[in-house]
Amino acid sequence: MADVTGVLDLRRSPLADTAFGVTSPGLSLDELPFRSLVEVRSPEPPTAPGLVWRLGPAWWLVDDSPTTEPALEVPLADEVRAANPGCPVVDVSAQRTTIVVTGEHATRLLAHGCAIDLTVLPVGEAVQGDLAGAQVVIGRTADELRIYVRPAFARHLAAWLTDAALPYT
Amino acid sequence: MARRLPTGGSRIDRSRPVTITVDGETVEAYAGDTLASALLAADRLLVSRGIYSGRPRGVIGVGVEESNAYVQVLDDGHVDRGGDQGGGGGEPMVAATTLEVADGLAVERIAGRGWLSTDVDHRRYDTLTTHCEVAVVGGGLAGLRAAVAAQAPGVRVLLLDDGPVLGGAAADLPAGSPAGLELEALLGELTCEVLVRTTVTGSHGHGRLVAVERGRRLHHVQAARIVLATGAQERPMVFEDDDRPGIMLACAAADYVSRYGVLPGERAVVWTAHDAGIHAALELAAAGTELAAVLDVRGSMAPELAGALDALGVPVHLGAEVTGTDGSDDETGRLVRVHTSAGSWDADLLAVSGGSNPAVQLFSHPGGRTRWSDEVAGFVPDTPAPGQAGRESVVGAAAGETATIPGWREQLTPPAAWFRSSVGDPERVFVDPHRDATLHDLRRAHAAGLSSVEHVKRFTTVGTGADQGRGFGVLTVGILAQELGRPVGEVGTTTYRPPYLPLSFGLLAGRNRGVLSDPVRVSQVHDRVAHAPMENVGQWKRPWFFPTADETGPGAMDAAVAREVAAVRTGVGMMDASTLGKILLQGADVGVLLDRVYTNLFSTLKVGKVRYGVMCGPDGMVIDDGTTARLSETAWLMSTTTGNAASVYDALEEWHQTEWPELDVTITSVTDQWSVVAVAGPSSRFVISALAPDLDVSAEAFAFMEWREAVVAGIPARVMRVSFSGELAFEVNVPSWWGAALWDAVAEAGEPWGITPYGTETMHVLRAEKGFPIVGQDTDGTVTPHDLGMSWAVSRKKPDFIGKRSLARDDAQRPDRRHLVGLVPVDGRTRIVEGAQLVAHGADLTAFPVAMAGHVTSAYPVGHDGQPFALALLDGGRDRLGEVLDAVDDLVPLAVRVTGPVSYDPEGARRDG
Amino acid sequence: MLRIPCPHCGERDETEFHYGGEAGVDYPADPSALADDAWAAYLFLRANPRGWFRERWFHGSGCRLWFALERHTVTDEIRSA
Amino acid sequence: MRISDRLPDHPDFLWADAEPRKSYDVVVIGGGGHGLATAYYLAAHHGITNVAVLEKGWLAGGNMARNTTIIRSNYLWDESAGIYEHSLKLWETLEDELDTQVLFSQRGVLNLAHNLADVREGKRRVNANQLNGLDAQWLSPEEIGKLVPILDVSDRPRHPVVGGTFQPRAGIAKHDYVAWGFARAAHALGVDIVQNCEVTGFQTSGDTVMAVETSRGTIGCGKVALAAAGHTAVLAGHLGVRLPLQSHPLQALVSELLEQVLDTVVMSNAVHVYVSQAHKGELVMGAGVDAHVGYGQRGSFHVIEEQMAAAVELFPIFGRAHVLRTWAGIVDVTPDASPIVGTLPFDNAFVNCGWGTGGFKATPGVGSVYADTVAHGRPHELAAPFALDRFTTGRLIDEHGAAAVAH
Repeated sequence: MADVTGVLDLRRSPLADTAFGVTSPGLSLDELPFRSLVEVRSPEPPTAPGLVWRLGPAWWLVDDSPTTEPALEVPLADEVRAANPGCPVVDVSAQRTTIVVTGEHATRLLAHGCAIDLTVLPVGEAVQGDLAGAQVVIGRTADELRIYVRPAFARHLAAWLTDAALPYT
Repeated sequence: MARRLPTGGSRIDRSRPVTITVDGETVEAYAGDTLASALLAADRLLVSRGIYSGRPRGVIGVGVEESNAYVQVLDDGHVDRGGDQGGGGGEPMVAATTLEVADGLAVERIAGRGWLSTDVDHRRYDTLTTHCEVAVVGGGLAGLRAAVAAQAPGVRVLLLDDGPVLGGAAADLPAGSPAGLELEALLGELTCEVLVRTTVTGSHGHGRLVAVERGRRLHHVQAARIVLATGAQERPMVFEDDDRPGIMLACAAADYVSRYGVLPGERAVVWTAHDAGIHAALELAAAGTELAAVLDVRGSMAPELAGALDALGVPVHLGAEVTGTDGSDDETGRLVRVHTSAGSWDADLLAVSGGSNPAVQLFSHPGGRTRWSDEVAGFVPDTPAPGQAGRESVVGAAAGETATIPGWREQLTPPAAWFRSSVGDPERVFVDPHRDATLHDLRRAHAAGLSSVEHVKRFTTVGTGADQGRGFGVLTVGILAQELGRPVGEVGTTTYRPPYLPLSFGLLAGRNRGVLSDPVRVSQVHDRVAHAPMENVGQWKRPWFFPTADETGPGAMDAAVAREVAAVRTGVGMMDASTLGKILLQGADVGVLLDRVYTNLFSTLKVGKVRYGVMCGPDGMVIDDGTTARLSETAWLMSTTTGNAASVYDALEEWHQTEWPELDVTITSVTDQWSVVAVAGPSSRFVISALAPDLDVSAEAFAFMEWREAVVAGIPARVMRVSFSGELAFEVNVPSWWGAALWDAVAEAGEPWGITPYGTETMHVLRAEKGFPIVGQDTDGTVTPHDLGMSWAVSRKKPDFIGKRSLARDDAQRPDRRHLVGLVPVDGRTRIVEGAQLVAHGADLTAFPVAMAGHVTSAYPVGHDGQPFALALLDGGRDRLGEVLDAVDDLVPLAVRVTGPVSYDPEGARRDG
Repeated sequence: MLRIPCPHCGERDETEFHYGGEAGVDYPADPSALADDAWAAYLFLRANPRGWFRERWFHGSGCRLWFALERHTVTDEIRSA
Repeated sequence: MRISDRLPDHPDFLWADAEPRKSYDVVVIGGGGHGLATAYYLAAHHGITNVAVLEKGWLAGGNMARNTTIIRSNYLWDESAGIYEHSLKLWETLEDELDTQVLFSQRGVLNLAHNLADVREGKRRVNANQLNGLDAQWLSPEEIGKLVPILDVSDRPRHPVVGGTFQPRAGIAKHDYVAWGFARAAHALGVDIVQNCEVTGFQTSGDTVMAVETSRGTIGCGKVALAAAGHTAVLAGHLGVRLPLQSHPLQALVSELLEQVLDTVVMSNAVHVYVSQAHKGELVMGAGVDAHVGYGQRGSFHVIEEQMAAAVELFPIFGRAHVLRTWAGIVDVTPDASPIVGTLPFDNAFVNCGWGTGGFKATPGVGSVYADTVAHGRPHELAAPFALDRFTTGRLIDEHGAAAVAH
């Protein structure tokens, strides 16, 4: 393939051309574009790099750093396939984009549009549900909430979050 | 401030004067005042008029029990962060007793009916969900005790109170009193989350409470346990002319003194049915009101109370009753004289207290049952709703406890005195002043044969006003019981329904307004096509057509579509097909599942190939169609219509999980993973080969209904040779983040061939000429694959597929079912209208009913031959080709000839270019 | 507002779910062997009790799994099936 | 301060409760609008006055007291248009028929279209209605804007108004006046109205229903006619008959009294709003049907929230109106969203159910048709297409399009 990085540079993340982004002491919102994401069906937690979120019984989402080589499927998919023989794996890297929410108001912000009790969501665990009319995966890391949302809904969610964030910024 | 006392007023801040406007006139108040206290302080007693009678009305109560003082807010003077520009135009029917004043507050007095302003509502509303282990509703002593008791590590307790301060009735007592001391102690121990000015308006079962904070924020509270400490509301009494300004609830009158430093009357008669009224009388006297007389419906009075009144030299009349009142001659009609069974007195205040009603509404919402208690003389919680049992408890005055506050406000001793047995004119005894309903109306209802309180409510409209009977409701029940000669408990109350207090539509809409009211979905190509007029397809925005600079005005769409169609038929066009649903199926048994959900055979599909399929519901009616590509032995990629992507995805899961879990299949939605650009037209092959030099696009190497992996403009892609236009066509699928780049590349590579972007309308024309139906447009849930002429896609070999059995029913076999056919205007010119009904040619359109034989499902002004054409569902249509019918739109007939559904390239010669 | 206890995700608002009606209505082994009325019964006849009802729910916004529970159609009490 | 006009007084006498007698020629089960109308037409038009109407609670306290009183006949299929138009014609003369006011107000009903699919469906219905002799029109957004000035017909709303169907003769009535009017007239003709009388079972002998067992004793019956809406499935169960019915909560709400702003009934299928401003000035709005089976006469709050969001989008002026009271009825819905009217597999038992969200508007029409069916022991011609066997033959009358518009 001719110009690898050139091809990677051709990608547009769903929120790339929007004014999305909130930065304030108590709350910040940002898109984390181009993450390598794969869904794995496996009774046990799959062997995989990066974050591994449980989406449901025998259903996992792996979140790893962006790919560096353009391909129909991110390399992470084959990597996870090899490490978890017999487990169906699907590349969903472009099926969801990632919004990172940090700050003391992060959990409360989402409570304006999500009826799930996120205050008790432990670090390392995720929930699937609805946020502001969009189906999302919400995972909690040590210092942030990660929202995985479909690109088609990303701009709606970004606009909604920006509006809801007003009182906290 | 004529009636403002020099000192006192626990809720007002005399250092912060506030100016408000009432009917255009300025009124001075203090921060912390309610509109009602400000009006009383300004000696403005006339706050409304009877909705029908026009009789002058004044403030009756001090809180949500108010039934007269409803005003139209012109501007609530509220401005806060986050863009809330305040109320602006009128908010109808706001209770003056719960409306806190603010600079700029402007109100208008009304007569029981508000109005809607056309001003834009600039207020910001939002919703917040709070989860907790214990929700305590009501911040009086009982609620505070419950909250403090529940506080523990890991236990989230949420205390909600509708007032500006905690403490409830105790907050109105001297700090040194026993209750005052306990309140101080409890507030000291309180550590849980507290929401004031937040009224719980509904208890919706399963631990869900809905509350409103200052009219702006809707709280959803999800609680493992609910403690209802909602207190009680003072009950009025009724008599002739009981509705004059100056006639108030006794405890409310006293509260105006303690909370707002307002003296509601110079000279008062107090009529009570329980000790609270006497305590109130003493408070009023202490504040400077001259007590002309105290009447108690009971035959005896507690010595210490009698002593206290005697010490003040107040005449006390036991077993006495008010018989009527006189009002002033001026427009206020304010109280000037009180007539009683013990004599008459001049007075500007008649303070009555008929007992109190435990606030059981929230207990009742989810289905809790109440019972009448003679001891309390009110309806008290009895059986909680089965769903709430164990989850919910009621404490304090709301539970009918008669001594929540030690030694304070014991309830009346039975029997409750509802009203004088021999009143004067029943048409002047108002049992619901808000609705102008009288004792006369109650008696008419009874005489009409009605005995159910629900019937009487509807007959008289009692309790249907803005106060929903919070003030007079239970009183009405008592009076009705007396009329019917039945026990109060047997008559019972009407059903309490949410909301406890009115909720504005805007509040309930919350943030879901304008563009946020329903998510807008856009493809990852959207920015490249956003200049086109958009068609709303469900939540999606799809380009409808692409007008050029000179395609404007009414004819713009026709011109653009004609140009786009011509481009695809003779050259090449491109469209964003990303919104089509895409579902990845993996596993050894995918073929088996597809054989069951599609009407045709799929398990035989070879890797590298694509097949079109039709899906039916169990009833045999078409629910979706699309192509499925076999990516590998164990992976298949299904496409669905844009609108049905979610329902097909769900249906596949349902069949797999609930009927055939033994199948080795996993199902994943990948709709958003892929951006798809369709390149269609005889020249499409040149465009694709320019974009993908390594891909052999010859008809031999890359046949129709096959797919290939390729690098397109440097982008890794999956290219499919499928066609929804009948022309040679390629659909290029790339990971969606390359969607915009792919669009640019195709546009650039296609330039030499004049590649033309086209939208949904052109796509519809192209497919319609080929007789390809659109599910949901050419079908309506009553159409089988056979009706569509797709018997070729219905397997006879397969033992079963979903819908097969239904297709075997007599009705599905009728030869006269509605078939998909084509139509052309006989005159070759006139455009056919979608939705037109088909009738016999020349049918008399004035002799109704006119027999209808079908309807037009799709119609377009021009096809490849420059003539209008249409698709239609027609009774027995396949046997009527060539027949002339009238297509009737708005009773105007158009002669049309029935054709086959395929009007272009019936032999399918063009798909290979 | 119903709170539906998803066996895999815990209690969630009903808005995350799709309702599936009566539970335990199996797709007939051999539909072609059924008379019209028996087939119609499968298609259209569902229990509609005033009381306890074993019904299906699909956690569409969550784990995407179907499950059954028992709900009282008058009081909305829920007990897992 | 503007003073309002009162609604007309109810008659001085309505009806007197009856003690159930040993037996009746016809026992009508269900004292709602349909049951009362059926009893009235049996007595007034068929000379059958030895009739009891059994109501388990208070008269007309079910869906009759819980609906949004919208009356229209603009249904898609001939069969539906037939029975609903028959009903609309009866509404137009009902005040004379019953000699009482029912406040039938023919203010017109507007069904909004929000996308191209709605437009196709709407025009198809208008054309079908016109050819069936109904008054129906297709209106452009401009015409709609003139008809309902407070409706936002600009392209601002998330789902803009792109057109609509209009039936001028449609409108609303006052449900209490209607129910009590039928009750009063039926009572005057000798019909026994028995409240607080719950049917607990039946006594049958072969193919004949001999008696009805109730909370107030056993009552013999020459014929028995079910008219219990959402509770019909339970009653039919006592007769060993399974019906293709599911009972769902259907919520509605009312605002405070407001000065007149809306003199047309406006409905929107796509966004699940239908609203009218009732005679006293309150906004009466209906929501969508809750998805789950429910008999609790309580719906889910989120349905109300979604409905309000949609309403404020279409009618920005509604933003500051208040929801005063919400409630729910129990609607019995069939697979094709059309009613079931006709005979049960007994010599003398009849069924009328499955009206879903459309029951109120059909009250006089189904009353007369059902009474005729019961009186003659065979389906009235307008009822014939709505026989139970259509679910076996597959010859359904699919009104989901119309029913989705609801009410």
